[in-house]
Amino acid sequence: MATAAETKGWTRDQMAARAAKELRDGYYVNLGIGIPTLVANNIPGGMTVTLQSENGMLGIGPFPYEDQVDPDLINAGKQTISELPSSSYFDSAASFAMIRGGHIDLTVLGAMEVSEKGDIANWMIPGKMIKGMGGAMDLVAGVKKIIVVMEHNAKSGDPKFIPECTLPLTGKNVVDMIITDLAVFHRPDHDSPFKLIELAPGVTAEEVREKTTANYVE
Amino acid sequence: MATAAETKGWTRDQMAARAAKELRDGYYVNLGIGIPTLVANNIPGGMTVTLQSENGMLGIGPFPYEDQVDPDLINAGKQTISELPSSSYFDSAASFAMIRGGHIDLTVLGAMEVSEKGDIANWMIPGKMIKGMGGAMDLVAGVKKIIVVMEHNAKSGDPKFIPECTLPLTGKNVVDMIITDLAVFHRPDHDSPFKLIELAPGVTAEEVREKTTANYVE
Amino acid sequence: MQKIYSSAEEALQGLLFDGMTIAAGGFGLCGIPERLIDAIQASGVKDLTIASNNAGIDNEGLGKLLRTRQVKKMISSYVGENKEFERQFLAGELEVEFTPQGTLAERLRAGGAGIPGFYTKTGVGTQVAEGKEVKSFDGEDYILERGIRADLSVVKGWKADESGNLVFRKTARNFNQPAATSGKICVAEVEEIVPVGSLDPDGIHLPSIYVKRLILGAPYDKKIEFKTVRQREAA
Amino acid sequence: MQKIYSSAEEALQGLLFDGMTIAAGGFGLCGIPERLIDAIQASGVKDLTIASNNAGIDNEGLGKLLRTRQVKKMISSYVGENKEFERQFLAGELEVEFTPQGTLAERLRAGGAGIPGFYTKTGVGTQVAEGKEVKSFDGEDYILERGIRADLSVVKGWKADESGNLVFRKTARNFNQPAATSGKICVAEVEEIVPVGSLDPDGIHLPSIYVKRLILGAPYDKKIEFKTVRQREAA
Repeated sequence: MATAAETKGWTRDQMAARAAKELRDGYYVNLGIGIPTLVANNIPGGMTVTLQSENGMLGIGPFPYEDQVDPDLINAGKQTISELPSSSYFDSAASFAMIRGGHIDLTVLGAMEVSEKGDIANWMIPGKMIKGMGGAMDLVAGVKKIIVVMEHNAKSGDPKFIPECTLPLTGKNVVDMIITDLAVFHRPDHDSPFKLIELAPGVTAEEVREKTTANYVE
Repeated sequence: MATAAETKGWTRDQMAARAAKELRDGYYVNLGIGIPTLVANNIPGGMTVTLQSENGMLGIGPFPYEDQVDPDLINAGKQTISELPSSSYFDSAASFAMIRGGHIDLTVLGAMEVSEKGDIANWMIPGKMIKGMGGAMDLVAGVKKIIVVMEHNAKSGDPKFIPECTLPLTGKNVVDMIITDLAVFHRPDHDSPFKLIELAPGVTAEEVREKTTANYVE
Repeated sequence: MQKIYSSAEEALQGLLFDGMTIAAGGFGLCGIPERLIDAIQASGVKDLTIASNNAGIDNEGLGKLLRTRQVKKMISSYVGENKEFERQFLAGELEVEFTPQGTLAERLRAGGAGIPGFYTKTGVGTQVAEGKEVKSFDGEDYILERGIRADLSVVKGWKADESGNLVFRKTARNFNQPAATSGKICVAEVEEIVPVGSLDPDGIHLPSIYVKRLILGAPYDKKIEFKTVRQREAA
Repeated sequence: MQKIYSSAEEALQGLLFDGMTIAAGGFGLCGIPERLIDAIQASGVKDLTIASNNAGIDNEGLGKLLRTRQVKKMISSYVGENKEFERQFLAGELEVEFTPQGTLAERLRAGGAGIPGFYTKTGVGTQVAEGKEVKSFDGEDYILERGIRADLSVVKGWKADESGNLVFRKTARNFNQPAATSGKICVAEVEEIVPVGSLDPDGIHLPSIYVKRLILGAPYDKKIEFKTVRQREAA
């Protein structure tokens, strides 16, 4: 079995685990689909973290057992889920009042690009079929802290943390933290530049610099 | 016992009964305090009319029996009431979404003045203590049909249906029908003048003309 | 006042016209007004503008109306998982107004609440802001979004009483509540109609004032888009 | 995460400061956060701006804070039945921003929902419109009203579970729901605290996310402003 020390960079699960370190007791959190969903499996023991689903639920439980599957109980990714004793349901307008109003403490989202100014693009590739932004624009505009979890580079090798987004934006100057398979970048507020605050195992600051076009503080 | 025919003009109860003739089966109605409240006692038999209370209730029941009085169950006049099997409760924002959104069919309100253009003044007398407009401005702005029930003349004898309101307005160009102790005025839309459509027993059109300064069609 | 109709077709009688705007509840295939969508399809009404978070999938939900080309325009936040939609959209046969999910929910609520416009941070600095008024409040920019007042709302509830009070079940509530208020008239289908007095007055999700016509839509064969389960550990 | 505090005083610890804005639930004396009002009074915090539909009556509800001169300004729709209020107001010692009841409810909801401004027909052409932007939508005039984001919300519920999910009872719900969402932090008092899992997830009026601190306020001696009854007919 490979251990983290033998592997260079973080796996998807490890990126999710790193994001989970940003959770605090009592947080209300919205998790995007993909890697962000894995954050739910990494909530530190003894900590109460409540997951919101923007289709109208607070307190998402785990996937249901086969005999508990309920078509009326799905998450925002339209997957079947289960409820918890502390769950509550509400309508979509109430759900986004919560999101837009700044009541959610943290959201973890995937991204195609993040700019050095904190812009995020994750909903549309011109020329490809456009599926729509869903709730992503509302989340990045409304949630208190925005964490992006993404591969450091695209499959083509192109950097994804870049000076200026080339794709249509989901939100402008909204990202607080970026967690990639190589490193973690953070900024304390939306007027400050991002700072490299952590390296994945076996990754050097030079390597990160080489693989990034965005300006950031080391 | 005096009968209606022997009395000149309408009593408060008769004015309420006249207003009740505007009810239709299935209507959702908001009644103001004073004479309008009496409309509830005059709902024609066999007709389902649901009363809304702007503090957050649909389906107002009668006053409670002494042993049913519940401090958590009051109307917008802060009087204790009772509930019906069809009642529902909601918050104040939801209640006024209903009102502002045009979902209430009819409201019956008192007034200090109504102008010939359908302006209404019923919330404030400058120089006197000001209590506030409560929900009156929302009701006249949002409800589909606005009926004013008021004495034709003030105690001083001054007309209350006048060319132009002298008191601060509750709403501009909002009144559809005026029921006084002497007559009924109606207009089919907010661009038309009011028309005298009915006289109370023993009242003549001349008398109404003498006691009114507003212009109206006979 | 009888609100209960014997079929979806009957409940929609006199309400449909070409070029109308319809607000529909549901999220994905969860809580969609299936019976009413079928009846709208059968009516042949066309050039519809439909405000709905999603557009169904191929031949499920609103996908049925796309297939028959009855839809002119969708106001939606997410339209994936629908090949026919994709085909019509790419061919320029179908107009789409992409609206962020929360903005769409609020636009429906606002339209139903007599609010013709409201300001939101959502979409500032993005394509969504194009052509919209920007206003600064306390030093931050917001865009003006419009309320949606639909000609008709079609929604799916769990239980209704005979007076039209309605409750939803779990995440099937979603857009059904705001969509119901957005319409000049709202027609609801439910899984069960219970006598007046059976529902808790403190627990009504959609007060009777909004539900003008009602049908019993059961039995439902509820579809699941992505069934995800976990395994029970062996004892 | 422990949300339950042993007293109103403890629950308000660190949250009060002079000049702050507080949103308070209640309609008349129905559903008012009595214990929290008492603790605010006892704290001596002053120059308060309070958004509340009413201002209590003499020495009941918010009337208590008026009596001790802790209130600088009220944002209310109706302030009758309060002699001390009247005295301070007429003497120019108390500022009042009269807001139509529905506009106030919507301003609180909007503030809590991230909406800094919205348009409404209510008050167009009246004193309420003075100094406000007027905009025409589809040929009709509307005025711009601002959302209210309070520093603190104080509300009264019926039951809460230990995680902070809350339900109200009958017309005591009123402004408590929108006021709760308006505050940067919301403290709630309830008549009963029940174990997690005791409340119906479909029937929660105020989800736990809004309730940051919670106290058991019972027993309550609920006041009635106008007791109106009917007589039982003799058998």
